[in-house]
Amino acid sequence: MLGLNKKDTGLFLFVLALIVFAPFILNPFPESSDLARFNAGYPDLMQRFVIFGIFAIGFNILFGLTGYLSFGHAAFLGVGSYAGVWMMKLLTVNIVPALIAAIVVAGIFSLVIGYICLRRSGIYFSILTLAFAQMSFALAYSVLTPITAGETGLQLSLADPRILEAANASGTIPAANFFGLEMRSGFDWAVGDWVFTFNFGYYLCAVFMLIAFYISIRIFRSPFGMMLRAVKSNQQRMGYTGLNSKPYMLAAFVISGMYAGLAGGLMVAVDPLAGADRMFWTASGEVVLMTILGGVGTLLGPVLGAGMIKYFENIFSRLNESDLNALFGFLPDFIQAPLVTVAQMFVGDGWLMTLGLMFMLIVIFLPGGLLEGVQRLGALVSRKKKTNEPSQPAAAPAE
Amino acid sequence: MDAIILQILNGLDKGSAYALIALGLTLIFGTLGVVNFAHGALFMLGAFCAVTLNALFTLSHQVIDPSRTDFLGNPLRVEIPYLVEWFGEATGNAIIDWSVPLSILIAIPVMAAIGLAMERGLIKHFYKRPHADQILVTFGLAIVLQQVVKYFYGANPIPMPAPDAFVGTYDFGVLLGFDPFSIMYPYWRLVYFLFSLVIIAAVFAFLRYTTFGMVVRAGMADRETVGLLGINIGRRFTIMFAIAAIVAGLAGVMYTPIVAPNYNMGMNFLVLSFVVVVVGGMGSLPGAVLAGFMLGILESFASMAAVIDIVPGINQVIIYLVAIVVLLVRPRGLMGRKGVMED
Amino acid sequence: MTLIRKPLSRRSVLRAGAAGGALLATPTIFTSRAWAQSYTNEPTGSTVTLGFNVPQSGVYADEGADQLRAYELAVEHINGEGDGGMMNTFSSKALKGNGILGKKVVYVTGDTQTKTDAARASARSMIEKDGAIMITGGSSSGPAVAVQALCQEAGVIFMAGLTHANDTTGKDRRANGFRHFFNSYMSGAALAPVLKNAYGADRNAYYLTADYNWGYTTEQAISEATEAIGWNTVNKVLTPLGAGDFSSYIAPVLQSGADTLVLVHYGGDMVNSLTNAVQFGLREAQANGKDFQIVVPLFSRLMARGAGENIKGIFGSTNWHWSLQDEGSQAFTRSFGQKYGFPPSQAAHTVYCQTLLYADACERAGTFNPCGVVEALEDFEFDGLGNGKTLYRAEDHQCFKDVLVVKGKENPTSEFDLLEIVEITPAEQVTYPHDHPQFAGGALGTCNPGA
Amino acid sequence: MKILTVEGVNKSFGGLKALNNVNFSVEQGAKHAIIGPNGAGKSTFLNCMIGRLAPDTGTVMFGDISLTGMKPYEINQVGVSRVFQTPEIFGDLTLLENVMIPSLAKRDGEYALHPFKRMEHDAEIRDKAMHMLEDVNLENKRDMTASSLSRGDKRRLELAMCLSQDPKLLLLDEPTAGMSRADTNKTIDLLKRIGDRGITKVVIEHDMHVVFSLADKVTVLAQGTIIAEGKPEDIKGDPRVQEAYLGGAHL
Repeated sequence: MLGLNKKDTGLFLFVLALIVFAPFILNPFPESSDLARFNAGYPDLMQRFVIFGIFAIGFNILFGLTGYLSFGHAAFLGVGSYAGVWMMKLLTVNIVPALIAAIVVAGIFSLVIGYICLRRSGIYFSILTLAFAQMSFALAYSVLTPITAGETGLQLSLADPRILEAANASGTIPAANFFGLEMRSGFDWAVGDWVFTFNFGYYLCAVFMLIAFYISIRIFRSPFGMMLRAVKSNQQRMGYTGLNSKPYMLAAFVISGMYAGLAGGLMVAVDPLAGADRMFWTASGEVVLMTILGGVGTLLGPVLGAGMIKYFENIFSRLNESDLNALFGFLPDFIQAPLVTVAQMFVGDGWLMTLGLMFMLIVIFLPGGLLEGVQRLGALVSRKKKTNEPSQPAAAPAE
Repeated sequence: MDAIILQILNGLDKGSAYALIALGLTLIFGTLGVVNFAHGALFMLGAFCAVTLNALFTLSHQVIDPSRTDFLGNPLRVEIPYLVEWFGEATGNAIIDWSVPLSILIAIPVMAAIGLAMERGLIKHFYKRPHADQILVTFGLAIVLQQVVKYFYGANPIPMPAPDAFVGTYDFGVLLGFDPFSIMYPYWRLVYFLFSLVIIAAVFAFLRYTTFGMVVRAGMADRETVGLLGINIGRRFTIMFAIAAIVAGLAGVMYTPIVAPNYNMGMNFLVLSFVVVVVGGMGSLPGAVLAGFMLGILESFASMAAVIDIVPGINQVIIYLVAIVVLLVRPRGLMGRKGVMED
Repeated sequence: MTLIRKPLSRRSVLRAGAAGGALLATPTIFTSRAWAQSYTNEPTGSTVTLGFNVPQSGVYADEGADQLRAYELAVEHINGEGDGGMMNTFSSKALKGNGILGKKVVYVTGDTQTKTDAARASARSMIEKDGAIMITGGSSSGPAVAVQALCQEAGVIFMAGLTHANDTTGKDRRANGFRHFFNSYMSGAALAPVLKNAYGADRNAYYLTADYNWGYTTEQAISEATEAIGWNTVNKVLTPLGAGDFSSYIAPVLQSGADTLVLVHYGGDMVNSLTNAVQFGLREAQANGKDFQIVVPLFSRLMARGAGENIKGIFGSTNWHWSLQDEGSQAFTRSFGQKYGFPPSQAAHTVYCQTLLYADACERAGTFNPCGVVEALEDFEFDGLGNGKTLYRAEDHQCFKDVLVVKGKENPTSEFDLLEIVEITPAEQVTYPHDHPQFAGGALGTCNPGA
Repeated sequence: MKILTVEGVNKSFGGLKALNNVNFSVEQGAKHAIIGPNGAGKSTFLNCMIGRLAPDTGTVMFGDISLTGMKPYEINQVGVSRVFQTPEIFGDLTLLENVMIPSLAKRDGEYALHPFKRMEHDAEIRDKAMHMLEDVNLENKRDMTASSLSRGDKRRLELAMCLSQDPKLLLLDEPTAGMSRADTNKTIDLLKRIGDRGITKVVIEHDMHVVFSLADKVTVLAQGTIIAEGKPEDIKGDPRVQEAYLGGAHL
């Protein structure tokens, strides 16, 4: 299907199903139960899942295939966001120009930065990208305040020109939309004690993620993708084989920069504000972690990694003491009290602790990331089914 | 002129901290080949050794002072440190006053223990893993260490005064023939600079003049060969890790009176010190020290009002700008060797 | 299936459904705006959910924690538990101690991380997931402005926490947002006369300014106010956020011919720059034949603690301090102190007030509808919340009240007793026209009830 | 006709003179071996030829193209392939991919950015790669990752990679180093077979057995200087060579 082989088609359909049914999958707990606080099926977080999924997929095209670890990719996301908000301020709150601008501007930006940074490899490349991103952040936060609104973040205002739109007499800023369909529109579907939210903004982002995912599969399976893997495997040999790795690298860098730009554009499409914080080095680090956590160089891994980190960031950080008391309420007091005290280290403001521990555990025990965990589980299950089959170390094809 | 001298002084001071952290990072990288993102956290832990010792020294019991009241109108409880009670006002307060320098004594064993535990318990298993994994696991560790410290000490900076003897400033202006008050420099910062020189010298001397150091240097140059000689290089590397932890910790201890420590201070230094290490050249100890001081001084110059007026925002980006220029002109940093960390 | 425009909400819908028993009757029900709500997150059950969005990680985490304490206290008081705190001294008596409009107040918390993105994400999830009807809190202007805009779009009320930049009720003001805290302009207006009295009219000031929005507006406000009393501005230098060591900015001050240093820093930066300034001997120095002086426009007790000894004798302004002797302040301090064992900070005070003010406005309006609340709060005059007679001005949703000028205390009796009140600047003196140039360029727009 | 002409090449590392005024040429279609004791400068010489090192002075001409200052990929694109002493292969990729990459480089030039082209549709490249793998008897392992091969197989793979480009000149750096006698013989057979395709070969070798089985001309390098050149049989008997290198023992 669509020029994919059978296995990839399966993978693609799997992701498609995940995305379509996300409102159900993410809201497994009934609303009135205490576990409902672990539900993640609300528009903001669902949008974040797919947007950061796009970001991580794009990053993986660079890092996963070529092994070049960019520590400044958040800069492209940030630049995309700024470009998007400016389009919404100047032209129209229809998100189409914003998205186009986000991708184009991020592409140009990554072309320039990539051209310079790719003169070096290894950690020197990483530090160069980091340096550029940190400079972008520092300048956006301070000196460039007239363009970026600095600390506050660039947002829409009533006084914006929006030249492609009819004059706005009402006292409200028009909402971001896609040819009239507002990003925040949607409906709830209640089934018994469950409520499932279907949000237009989410599905729009999801369509983009599907396209992004599809492109990424095609890149992985193309001669171009093979060359990128060759760069990672043995860049010297590439040269002696008559291949100039620089254009390949630069193309990969720009493609992943454009992915980041698209993610940034979508972020402002669903929530029209671009803050400098999203260019900070920790944001760049986050996408590295997402990719590694999910499984570097795999197709699905980065999406899973992005989902996992965003889930922890948004759900665990919002649990507080009373939530814990409610969760552990079924336990006798003498157990509940110390348990809540300990658990408090890991939720609310301690969510970073959970994240840190999770990184360590996954890196220590699952070097291939979450996807390796899934595969191991799968292997375990299938081995139980057919014990007579000889087990052999599988060559790890890029998944 | 006086302004320039002043900024050189400032830069040396800032550079001291960069150099010490970068030195430890390079030791770990050079000997073990591990990219340690938890190194900033070690610096922070060192600083909290000082905080902890100070807290221990000021352990107090409460005495009710009926003549005064607290904010709720109850009689005021006054805290009297046990040290004051045991040793008398003068001695007790003197011990508390000197808690930062005294912390060096506890920081050395504590940091060594932390370093050993880290290397044996965690890092050891990552020698053969890709650098990305090393970065991730040490980054995770750094977050955990930070959160633990935050859990016990809160998020706000905790003031740690220098001993009274070092409070105040030295007027270099008068010494050098400028106007009074033109080049004022705090005593403690001079102490910090000298202290870092001593530490740097000690590390270099140790590597240069001891057998241990020679083996380690050989190991840094070519790990496999030394391994073939039948020397247990692994154990020596463990000790190197502990030494790097001690260097970072001591840098942290002595830094507390300069900038009040908080749980996040390590992260602030981490990125900068990586830039320092790379600018110096991965794996080069003199490079790390040189780059540390160089970037410190450049940063200081860039923060002069006259410079900011010409290039707005230069103070925000100077370090990164220098890093970019150095790396483009000298591909392996100032003193880096070929082939280190390039794939 | 047609898409029905529905803003962000869910739980409240469910509660409504459950109450009506409709959900149980049929297996599937499509909810829609027409059926469920007349405004975003209309509470239809027996409870009403407020969203407390405070920094729990990052440099302002301690302020965030103090805000959460105050919120808990406020919720207790509104629900009729505890000693009632400032509800007893509040001039409006609409609140009856049975929650708001008879609904018990429950709350959800989130972490702003002092980042605009994180703050917005957290606020969005409170609105979308938890059905919060009002968002409040925060300890920095960037997130405050960002969340305020979000609440405007989503159609809920935003009661700002600690945000001092002019922009919050200036160029970035929004109809659904309200600020109780004072602002940069007020700091300048309150400080200038006190500084003139203490240090004279002939001073040369050197500014070190945090290089972001709050820094810019505060620097402008202070310099304009002090120049009006005759001071001269020698230089203004921008410093990067989180610089840590400010020595390279502090050291040249003495060479500049300035005799006064204004540190436009807050939080950890304030602690560090002030500590550096003292280390570099600025307090002992002489310049232009005068004693060198340092001024910190925005003081916070939590931060003063970080600066330790260095804060002694330094002037600054603050929104509120627990040592105020009026009934309201005392009631609040007592009630907070008894619950937590230490006095509240200004951050805690302002969010406590905001919560009460919101609850009271709902009672008076008789609805949770944001437009009703906006109407009830606009030009609302009240007293008894610790800052004397206060007005919530309709034009920009800024509170006008007394501003405190404080000084680092020379002989503190405890670790909380760090500031002494030098002057209570009356509200009239810090009031400005809503179109004052420092606040120009904004428009409230109209209130948005969402849905 | 000379396919490769090296004139006056000098190369020093620090104070150490690795190559001293080397003049050297290879005839079209020749099988030319370069021998010499350890540290004679053989590898340096080869590296200067393929652009891995830049000679201090002197020129390297390939036909009428000067290779001096060219980047490795440019040198390869004009028709020079190289087999390394330690096999340089794409360890993470499958054998098939390893052989397809050089074919693509040959056909599409130094780069071809087709992010959406589907590999399995490129029958031409695929068939050729399969053919090459068959040539070196690795066709059964085509889906294995290259790093899992034995050393001998890796070397054969590398050879297949080079051959798939139909190079005009093939440089081999000790193609049998570290191999068992059986593997060595297999490799010699293989190399003999390619000889039939008219590819010019330059072999650097240590093992005289290999040299005498493969080469029709031998150049002896010692201490950075060429000390003898001629047919294998003549070299065998040359006393200078015996003194400098062979010491008579191996013969």
